[in-house]
Amino acid sequence: MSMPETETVVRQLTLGDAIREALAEEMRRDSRVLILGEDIAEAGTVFKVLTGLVEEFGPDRVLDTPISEPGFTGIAVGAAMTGLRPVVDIMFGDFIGLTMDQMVNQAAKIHYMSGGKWKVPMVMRTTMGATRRSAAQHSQSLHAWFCHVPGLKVVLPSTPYDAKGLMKSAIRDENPVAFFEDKMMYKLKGPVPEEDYTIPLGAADVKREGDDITIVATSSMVQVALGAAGRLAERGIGAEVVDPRTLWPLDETTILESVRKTSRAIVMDEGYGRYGVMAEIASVIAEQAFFDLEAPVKRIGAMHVPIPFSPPLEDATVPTEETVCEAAEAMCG
Amino acid sequence: MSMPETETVVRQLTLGDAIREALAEEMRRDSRVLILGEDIAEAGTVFKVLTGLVEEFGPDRVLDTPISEPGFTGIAVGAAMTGLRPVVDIMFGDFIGLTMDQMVNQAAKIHYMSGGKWKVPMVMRTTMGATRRSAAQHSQSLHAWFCHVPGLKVVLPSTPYDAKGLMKSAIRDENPVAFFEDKMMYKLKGPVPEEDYTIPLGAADVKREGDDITIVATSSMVQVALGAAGRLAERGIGAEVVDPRTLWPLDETTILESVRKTSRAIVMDEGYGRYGVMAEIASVIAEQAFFDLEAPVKRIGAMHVPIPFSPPLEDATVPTEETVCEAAEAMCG
Amino acid sequence: MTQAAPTRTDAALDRWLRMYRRMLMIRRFEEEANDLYTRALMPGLAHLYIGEEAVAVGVCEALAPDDYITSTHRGHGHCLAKGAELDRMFAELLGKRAGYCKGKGGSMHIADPDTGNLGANAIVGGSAGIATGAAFSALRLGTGQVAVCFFGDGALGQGLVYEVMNMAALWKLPVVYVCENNLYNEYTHNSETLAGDIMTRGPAFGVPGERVDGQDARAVHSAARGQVARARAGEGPSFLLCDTYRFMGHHVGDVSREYYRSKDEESEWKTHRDPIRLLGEALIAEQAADPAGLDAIDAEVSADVARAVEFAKNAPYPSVDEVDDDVYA
Amino acid sequence: MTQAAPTRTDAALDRWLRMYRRMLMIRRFEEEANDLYTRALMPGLAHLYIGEEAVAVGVCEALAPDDYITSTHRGHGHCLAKGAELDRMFAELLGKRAGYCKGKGGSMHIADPDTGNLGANAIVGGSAGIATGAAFSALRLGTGQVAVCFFGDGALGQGLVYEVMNMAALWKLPVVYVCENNLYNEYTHNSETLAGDIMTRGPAFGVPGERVDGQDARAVHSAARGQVARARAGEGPSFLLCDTYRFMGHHVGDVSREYYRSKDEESEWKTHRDPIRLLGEALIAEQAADPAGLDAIDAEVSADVARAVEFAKNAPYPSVDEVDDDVYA
Ligand SMILES: Cc1ncc(C[n+]2csc(CCOP(=O)(O)OP(=O)(O)O)c2C)c(N)n1
Ligand SMILES: Cc1ncc(C[n+]2csc(CCOP(=O)(O)OP(=O)(O)O)c2C)c(N)n1
Ligand SMILES: [Mg+2]
Ligand SMILES: [Mg+2]
Repeated sequence: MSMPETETVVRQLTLGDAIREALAEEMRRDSRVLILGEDIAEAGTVFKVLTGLVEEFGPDRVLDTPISEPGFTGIAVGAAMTGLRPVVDIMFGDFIGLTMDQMVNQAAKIHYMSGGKWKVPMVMRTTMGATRRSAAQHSQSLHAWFCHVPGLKVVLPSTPYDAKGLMKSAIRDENPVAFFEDKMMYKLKGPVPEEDYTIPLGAADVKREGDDITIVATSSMVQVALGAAGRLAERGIGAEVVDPRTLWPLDETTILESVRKTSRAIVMDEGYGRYGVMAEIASVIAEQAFFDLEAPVKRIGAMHVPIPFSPPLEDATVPTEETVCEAAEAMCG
Repeated sequence: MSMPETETVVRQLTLGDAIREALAEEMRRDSRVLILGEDIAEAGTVFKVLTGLVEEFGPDRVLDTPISEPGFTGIAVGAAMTGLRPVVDIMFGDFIGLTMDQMVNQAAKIHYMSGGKWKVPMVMRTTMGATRRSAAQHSQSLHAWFCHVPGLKVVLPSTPYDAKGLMKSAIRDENPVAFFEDKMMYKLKGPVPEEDYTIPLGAADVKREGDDITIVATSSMVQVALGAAGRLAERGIGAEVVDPRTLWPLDETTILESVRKTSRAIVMDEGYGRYGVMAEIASVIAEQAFFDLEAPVKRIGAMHVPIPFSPPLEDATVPTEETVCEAAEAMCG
Repeated sequence: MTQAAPTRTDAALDRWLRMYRRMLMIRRFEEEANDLYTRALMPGLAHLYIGEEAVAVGVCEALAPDDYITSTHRGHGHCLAKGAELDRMFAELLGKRAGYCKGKGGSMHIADPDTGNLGANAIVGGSAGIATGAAFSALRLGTGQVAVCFFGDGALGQGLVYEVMNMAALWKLPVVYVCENNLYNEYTHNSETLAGDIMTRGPAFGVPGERVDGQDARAVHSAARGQVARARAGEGPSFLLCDTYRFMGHHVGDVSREYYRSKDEESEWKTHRDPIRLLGEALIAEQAADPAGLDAIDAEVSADVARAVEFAKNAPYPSVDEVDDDVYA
Repeated sequence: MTQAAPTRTDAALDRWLRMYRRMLMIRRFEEEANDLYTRALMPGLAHLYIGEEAVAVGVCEALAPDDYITSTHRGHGHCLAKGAELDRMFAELLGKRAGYCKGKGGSMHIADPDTGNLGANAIVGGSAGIATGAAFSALRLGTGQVAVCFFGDGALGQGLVYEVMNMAALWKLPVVYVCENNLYNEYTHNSETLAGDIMTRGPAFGVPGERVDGQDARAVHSAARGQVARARAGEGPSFLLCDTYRFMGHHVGDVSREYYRSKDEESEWKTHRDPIRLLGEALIAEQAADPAGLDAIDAEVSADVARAVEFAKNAPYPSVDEVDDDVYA
């Protein structure tokens, strides 16, 4: 666990508040940092994550935009090249489709295409995660698309502590970084130190130790994995939960070390089940820890269907602690 | 091989001509089929794949559009819902980023979101493939993005014969289908029967049989795999080349049967190396044929870098027969 | 209202009363939806159309049953104006199997081929291509249908809208772009999001425009009629800007609104610019209706709404095995 | 030319000759590029700027060295007009290590911070956001810089362009959108792709526009100067439509063009509307230059181009290990 053990009384903050704090601290530290997005100023975003920022930093640094995701993403690319460090807020991760050209053909490639001459230090913050009864166009977890693109970095925090430290690193990074926040976790509380700290992009975190099986999980699936690990412990199975925290760069070393120790692995992610993030992580494990594995790597993700509105249907599409426990027991049995 | 053996003298057509023939035949068969795209009418596309179609079918069925990929993709979605069967031509696959919202949030989900009431029978034809010295924004193979999205089908032909049969199936399908054509293969020749035939979406094809190792390869990588298989045969290694032909639906059965027989697998695809198509196929194999595998599944794809312009650099990014042979020998050794 | 009262014929009278009834049906439907949310009986959120009823009803009254519409996240009014049934609407809002989309779509995705409804859409501006494509089909197939694309002032921020207008003009497609200008994009006033004169945006892409008081159902209707007739006659697309206002929050959960708009502004619109009251009062003033008659309509509509809500509450959820049906046709 | 001759001062004279020289440099550069292609010495393709030189040169002459530009697939002219060196340009076209992008970008991606060149761009319309963002930085950081976005008439099809114009107007950004209207999008005449009056498109988004003869370098320059001054003064964005023509194919390989435009049309432009010849003749007529002086410029420029091409041919390719450098900063 990377939370400092020495800290005796640490504040509890929600994940949403931790993100706001990281942004506010970075905006105080560096006047080049600013935020662009829809309904982010007085409204503080629809999730209220940015409440108060416009009051502190003014409308020149917390800008309400028109509903023009391709346009203001493009503006951020240009601003990042020319001396600012923009953070772009895309309200729902489902809307990143509108920004793919600007993110992939421009932001991701400009450094390379210019032979290293221009840089694009920007952050795209957006959301992911289902079960909010928001239906097929407001519930997706589409981060796999960005992971596939060289030139981008991709961050998925799973705790308030990580969220603050990773957001600071993302803002200070010289590259375009996509930062995915699970909207169902905004109210999740956890310890967050007041001081300035960063978590490097590319360092996984072992969220729980265990000897029998490794569960590599991202974002809110970390919470599901931890819940499952607790239940598995009662049944005598030691599950180690590894959170990559950044999907690119990917900390293969930590993942592989864990799997080499446990010899079994489950990979969890809330993206669509097929051709997603889980496939890459499972492949890395199956390629590089092949001779250590006792059982095939198991993938547990969202069902490969558009996300339905009706509550019983939607609930059926996301992994639960029970699904994970069953799979782990079968693999360890 | 699914090419009918009985056919004695079969015409040789290029892959580009096979696609044009499929489109022309379908347009004759069904007056609802039409094509929209940039420079497709008199110019017949920049690759000359559609030459002659506007002369036969007129400008009402072969429409030159403004440079508005999001817009005309959206128009195709609406047209498909209301009685037409549009084919959309996206000149370079690199531009699909502009269409992701319309393809993913609209085309792919409308059938599901409407509880099965509306259908979107459209085809998006686009290109893929590097080594044309077209640099980072005109060389990508981005089909993995569409593969990740439930509601879409994804087709990658590797021969003229397959191209014709698959295109016809794509047009007749009731769902949105993305059809990726490797621009370096347009001039590739092969036998193509004159008659009307279709190849079902979801049926892989064993392009060459072998007992020692399976190479699952897509699009132009099939040609590389076949070349490598020829060389490997000389070195006493029997490589079986499996072409999934459609990445969704994915014919897991044929792939797994082959791997269970050979017990070794290489997966090849021209997309970026990480978080791509290869990861999914490798995961399917590693999950379902785990106990049959003698060695970890090996992925051989494009380097995970933006595609450079300079010829020696660009050439270094794509897999070659030699790379495949070396990997196969190491695995079988 | 400075506008002269429309000419009264029997057909016109029927139409006005039909419009009045339909607007009231939308109002009562939305009030009920709000109530379901408040009592935690509705999953998720909903964006209510209260205050804007004259737009959907005025426009749809100009359409034939098989004409097409596309709708938005604020779609209940469009769906009902185009002929949707109350019971299946409520059932969809509650995620029930009997809903228009078998519960899979919910409030933001109601769609219905039988009434020409190509679907509500939760992507702002996302349906502009679909409506334009439907008009493209109508023209190519020679069916004589017209497509109406409803969207908010916020959707004017999406470049897609201009791309498809340009093609609609080039290809003379029978589509009418109806912009519901309710002054806000969620919690942001559109003075912060719109530059230039928006009435020139259509013409800049070859689409002639007209602006109308969106609280006057008959004015909306007559403008829409002209544009629909133009489209049907093969003269191409048009743009209709309707000035209107949503009386409630952006969605049912948006109850404290003072930080983005004043109570005075709200009460000004609610008191003086309620489209249902305006039509009712005008009809009474013109002696085209009497208060008792209008009350009777309200009683009928309210009873229909109450019955429909009961139906939906009692209807079963889809079975969990249906979750992966309908992914592919 | 009906336009009155510009007023002649010493500074103006210097400027006209500098512009003449720069246009000729672009012309000779492009001729050489075509030759390299024809002799199979250049990898890939290139989109030549021949015929359009007055636009890039007229506009860039109105810019300070640290002002920004974004360019297009047809970018050589913009890069050179903004101050790029011939040798590193050719080296980039040949994929050599000494090129502006170490050979990684090629013809369509030349970029150079030292001359404020944010990059050529192979996505039509794709740079509109970047230019607008650079203007945003300039305003926020108070640097006084201006950004110019060059794009073709084809880019008017991309919705992104209108999205960013709207924001540029709302936020009064110092950006000038320069549209090079050469009548064609690749092989399609823009009468097939543009509806409405394109001069109203800027204003519809709050961006005032001006139209100018793109073959008259001095006219382009004076229009650009006004718009750049306006931007620098904090008065916001503008749109400049330059009517021009590409004399060659869409790219170097587009040699049989009769199916989309007539030889007559081409020869009309080449004969009567060549921007270099027009400026040269005007300078001579105004006795601001003499034929021998202009010939001397040509000789110098041609020698520079020849030297630069030699440099590039002899320069080494990057080493293969560099392929994965520069992916991340
Ligand atoms: C592409 C996209 N961006 C953002 C949103 C989030 N969003 C939902 S409604 C809305 C405001 C829409 O304003 P307007 O179009 O005026 O419609 P109104 O709600 O006023 O009816 C926004 C920003 C979205 N659904 N889609
Ligand atoms: C988004 C996108 N769509 C299509 C293309 C292919 N393409 C390259 S140049 C071009 C025509 C551009 O026309 P215009 O903007 O007028 O520039 P011109 O070539 O006339 O200078 C097209 C369609 C592209 N590069 N990017
Ligand atoms: Mg609005
Ligand atoms: Mg042009």
